Amino acid sequence: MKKRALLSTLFTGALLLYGTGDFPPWGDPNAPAARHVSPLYIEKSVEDTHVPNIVTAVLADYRGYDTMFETIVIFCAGVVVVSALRRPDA
Amino acid sequence: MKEHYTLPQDRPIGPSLIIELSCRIMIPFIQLFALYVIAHGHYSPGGGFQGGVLLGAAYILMAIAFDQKTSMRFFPLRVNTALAGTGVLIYTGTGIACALLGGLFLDYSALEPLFPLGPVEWRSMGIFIVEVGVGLAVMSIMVSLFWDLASGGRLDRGL
Amino acid sequence: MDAMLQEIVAKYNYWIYVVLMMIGFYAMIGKSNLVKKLIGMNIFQTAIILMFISAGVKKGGGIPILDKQAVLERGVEAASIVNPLPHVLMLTAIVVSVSVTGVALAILQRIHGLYGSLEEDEILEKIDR
Amino acid sequence: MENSFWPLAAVLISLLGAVPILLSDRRPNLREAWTVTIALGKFAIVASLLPAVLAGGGYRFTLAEVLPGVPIALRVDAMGMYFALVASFLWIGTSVYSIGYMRALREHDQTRYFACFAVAIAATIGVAFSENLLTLYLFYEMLSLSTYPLVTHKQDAEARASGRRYLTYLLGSSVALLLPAMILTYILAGTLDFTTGGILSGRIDASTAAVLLVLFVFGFAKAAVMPMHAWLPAAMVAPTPVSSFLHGVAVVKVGVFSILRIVFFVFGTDLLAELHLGVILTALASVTVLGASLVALTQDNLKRRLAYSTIGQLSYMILGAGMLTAAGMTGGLLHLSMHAFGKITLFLCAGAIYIAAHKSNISEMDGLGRRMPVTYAAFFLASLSIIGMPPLGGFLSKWSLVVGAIDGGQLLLVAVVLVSSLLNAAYFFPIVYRGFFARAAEENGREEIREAPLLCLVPLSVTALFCLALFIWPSLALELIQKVLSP
Amino acid sequence: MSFLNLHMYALAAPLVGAMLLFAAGRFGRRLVMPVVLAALSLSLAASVLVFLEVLTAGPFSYTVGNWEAPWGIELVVDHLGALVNLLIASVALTACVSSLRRSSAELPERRHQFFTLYLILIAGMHGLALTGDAFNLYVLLEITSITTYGLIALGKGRAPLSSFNYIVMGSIGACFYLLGIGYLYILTGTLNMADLHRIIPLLDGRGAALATAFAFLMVGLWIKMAFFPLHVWLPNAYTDMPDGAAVLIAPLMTKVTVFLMIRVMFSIFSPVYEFIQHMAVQHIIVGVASVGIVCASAMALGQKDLRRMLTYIIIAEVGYMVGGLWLANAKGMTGAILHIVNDALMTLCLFLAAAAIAHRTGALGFERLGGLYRRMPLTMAAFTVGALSMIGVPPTCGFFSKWYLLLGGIEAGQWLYVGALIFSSLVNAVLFFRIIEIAYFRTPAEDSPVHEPGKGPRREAPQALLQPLVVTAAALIGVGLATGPLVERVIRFALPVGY
Repeated sequence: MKKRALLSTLFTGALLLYGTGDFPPWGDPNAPAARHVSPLYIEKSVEDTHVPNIVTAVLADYRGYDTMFETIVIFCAGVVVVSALRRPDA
Repeated sequence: MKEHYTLPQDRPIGPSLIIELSCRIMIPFIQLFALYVIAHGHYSPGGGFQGGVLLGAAYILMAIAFDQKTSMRFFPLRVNTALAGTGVLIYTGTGIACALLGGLFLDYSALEPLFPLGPVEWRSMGIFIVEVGVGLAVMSIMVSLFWDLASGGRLDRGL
Repeated sequence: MDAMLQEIVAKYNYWIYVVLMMIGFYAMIGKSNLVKKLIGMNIFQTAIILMFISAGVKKGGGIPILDKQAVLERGVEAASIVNPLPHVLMLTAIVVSVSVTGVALAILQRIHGLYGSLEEDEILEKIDR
Repeated sequence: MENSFWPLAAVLISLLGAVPILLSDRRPNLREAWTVTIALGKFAIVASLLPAVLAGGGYRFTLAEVLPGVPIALRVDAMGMYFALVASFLWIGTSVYSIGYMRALREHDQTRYFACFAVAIAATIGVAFSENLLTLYLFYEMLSLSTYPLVTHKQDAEARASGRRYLTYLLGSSVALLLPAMILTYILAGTLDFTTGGILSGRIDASTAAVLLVLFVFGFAKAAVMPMHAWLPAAMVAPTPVSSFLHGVAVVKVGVFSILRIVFFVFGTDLLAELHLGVILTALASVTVLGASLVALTQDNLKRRLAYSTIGQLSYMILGAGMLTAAGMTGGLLHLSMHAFGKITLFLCAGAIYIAAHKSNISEMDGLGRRMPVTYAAFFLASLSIIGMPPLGGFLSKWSLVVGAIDGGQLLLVAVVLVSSLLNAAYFFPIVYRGFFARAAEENGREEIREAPLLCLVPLSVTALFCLALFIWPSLALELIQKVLSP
Repeated sequence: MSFLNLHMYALAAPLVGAMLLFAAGRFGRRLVMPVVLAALSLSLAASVLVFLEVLTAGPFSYTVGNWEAPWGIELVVDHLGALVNLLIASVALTACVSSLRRSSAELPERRHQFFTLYLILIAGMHGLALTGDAFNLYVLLEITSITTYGLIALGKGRAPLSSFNYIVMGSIGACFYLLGIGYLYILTGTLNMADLHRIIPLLDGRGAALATAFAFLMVGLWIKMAFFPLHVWLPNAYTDMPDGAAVLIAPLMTKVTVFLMIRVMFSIFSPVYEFIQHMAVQHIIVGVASVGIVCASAMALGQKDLRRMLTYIIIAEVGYMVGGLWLANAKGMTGAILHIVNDALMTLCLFLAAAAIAHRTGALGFERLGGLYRRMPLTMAAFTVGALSMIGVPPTCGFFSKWYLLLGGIEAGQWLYVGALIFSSLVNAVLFFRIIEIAYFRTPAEDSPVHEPGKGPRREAPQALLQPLVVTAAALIGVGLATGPLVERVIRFALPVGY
């Protein structure tokens, strides 16, 4: 059991590290992640939404759909805990 | 606030004056700060989640310092349940409202017909609305999570 | 060897997150105590969050909160601000992990109430009996 | 080939007929009235389709295009017509008989019995009228499933065991052998329609064809080609009308019919001849014919003996098809109906004996013939027909089988046919002899044995007479067979 | 109401319903049935309209919040998505009728919470069917998972433990998926599926990271769909959850996850990547799927409880679909997509029957099933239809997907897979006829509540449990006969480009 777990853990970690081999170095301003989509957020968000906090703008507007479900996730958590634990009479 | 506050008998240590006084002083400020975090999320780090968690923390602190009954007196169970539903409903409802007003889902600028504010301002406003919704939901869920987990669902005395 | 070292130094953020991930993952599948599994899960998710955030970093980038007027007048060039998207994603991920933790804790309480134990093997033999 | 609703009607009448039968659970008379009405109606519909077929035409009906190029479709052609006529006609007799039988023995769950009966005959007609392999497969499975409750009607441990074996053989073979064979055919030919001359010619090499043929022959386990025959004796626990239905009318005939369909309309006789694959069929068939006849000799239980005789007789038909000569194939197809009439008579007689004397072992039947002469006369006629004596229908089919074998220069097969006919005689005559001439060990209790009720007597005498009639007027059958072999 | 947002209403209706139910609290008990039925009917209507829209006007994409992709979140409504969407809506509506009746017997005072989760789960699945954004897919996956955890935990006996194991496994799956998305994001800088699909072929020299990402996405989804070696959590979880939840979750969850795998394989990556650049992988996976089918069927033989047996059959069916997809030819993929629809319906039929039986006999152990044909003829008739469909007897729909899968297997020369399919069909025959025999011959177990004095021998399940069952059984045959049009009009367009 433990040995199997250890082996699979090591394998997973090795695979992940193997994958990082192709990544750009840390903090590289020319990394694809920094070049492709995000610049438009930085440049446009203020004039699009008048919200200087880019994170808020992206969170609640550009990707507001995600955030809606995020709220629903935590709502679900509440419902699950209530339905799993709370005495019906309480 | 005295009349609200009863001393449960089976407390391991008696009521600690320092803790309770400091909590009474702190809790209003925590709540105030939470509101600020929600409202000022546009201009500084913050937003619905962070503010909501802070608001919840205020009540959780109350439940820890005094006891669970006290916190539930300030924040009745029914209100909590209703707020949780309403919070999410605000978010979803905003989206549906945008859709019903002829825009796309969650396209806040489509709320223009409600109040002449200009599409861009409306986006900022819409963000604020949904943040408030998120804040309400997160607050009440956090509190009810604590209540149920702390009291094993009996909601009587907590930790 | 030297190239290897270069590689590691250039991307030590990923090494850190992988180590964290392995710790969490091992706890999830290797430990028999259910709470430890849960803690491992949190470590795992923290590792992922670390990975995303570190992927958003730009050397010398500022915080993604701008000065409204200045931007409206002069605009801003993207390289000077760190990538905001990972932060957003991770806000979501954090909330998800919080919710899952809450749910798991509640269910753990049920289990403890049912079997009076949180050790997997003890519970299993209780079930068999 | 004109589109028409009638082929579907021929199937549906008894399929939907099961509903009123189920609904009139509480009122037996009404229920059995339904049964007979449906039987007559079905025969009427089938017969009404006959003239067009004789005129060289036919009807078709497409239900749904389920797979590209493979609809679920019905078609009435000569071969289907031939089989459908036999089945639907004999079904009238069987249902009348089973009413008498069930009432005489006060069987339980008669409603379920008659309902399943109706579904089964619907499936049989469906097989007869299938336009392509998929449709045939559909009704084939339907038949297996709808006869399961009939086989296990007794509901005791023995019935369960044999029901399990029944399903294992039929369902297992059809899923494990038939389905792959069907898919292989589809991949090779791109279609599954039955077309004269076959759909595989030119698309397949000898080895594949051989494998495919074997898959089909064993896949249609209903044809009970050894070693896929074990379900048939097991199914003898069923009530006698069911056995007669299984052997005379539907199940086994469906198996053979499907194999003949495959031989004539999927492979095509020319293809088989050119690849010399007829020998596979003839070899398998000969083994089964001789083996089954030998086993039949050793059986004392009348129904089991009849069962093994059936296994043997079925293979005559495959044998005829395998000869790949006109006469041989004629003989094979002709034997389909001749054996049907003969065997159903035999089973009805067995049932009648069981009703009257509650005897099922041959050794106990001494002297019964003098008590129930009509039954035994019918039995005698039918067994003569099966053995292939003139002046009875069986003679025609066996005669043309022999002729076909000689045409094909396969003298070995001539020997097979003759030897097995002798064996048939060897296991039939003792029964009749004991019936009429042997003195029973204990005579007491023989007096009150009377003939079985009229409802049982009439059908079996009718079918027995038909064995005679088919010798004198075989023209209709021959005409249809002509259309099958040379359209 | 404009057609523009139709699919959003299909998703939003259950959500709003759920919020209302929860906000109303325990005073909303009376609201439960009307709200649930209204919400689900609404979303079914919307889904049907969207489906027809797609059939006539073709696929369309939708940008939430009017931010064009890849900056905003894009929803893609193509033939496959619309089909799955319709499937989810119809199955949900059918199942909820039974759940409403069953849950009031199983957990009377938790109904409103139960149905809050129930509706959110359905909404989440609708979202999954529509989304075109990789990260959004993760969030929705978590929504469906969390609601499922909760629903399972509502069950009796060892349900909490099963639920917790599911949480651990499910979180591993979700985390792996998230890791994969993270790698893709670091490589490409985008999360939009179409955008990823465009960029990935341009990444040269990034093969290692790409392969890692793909591997983690796949493994993550496989854990969620209980693909063979990773299936251990499923049987307990699906056996212990309440019947009311099982009739919804068992038919849909695994199928939707298979659909997600299709999305990842063909909408994010491309057939070229999987089948041409990495041929060996394909053979391995088909092999694993075949082994999985065989093992799962074998394990099903060992079960003594109807519901538990069905769960193992579900695992085998997952093997069908994954294997069929990885056959890498049009026939196999057609079969797999067709099987998503058919298997959902078959499983629904069988689980509805199980719920109806459990409602009368109290338990589903084989010894309880004696004499059911006498007592619940209609239920058992429907059950038989479902069983035949599982075995693959025409004209039930199970036959036709199996037909396509076998065709694909033979065309691809994957004889192991073909053998596994035939083997599992035979095993299914054995399994179901064993049950049918018990229900047909055995006399009812004495302790089963059916034998209460004063009760006649004939005792059908209540209408609310019976009607959806009969409808589903009819649908099995209807869909089977409609296979031709279904493949020609819908699934042919759902296949990836070039097939």
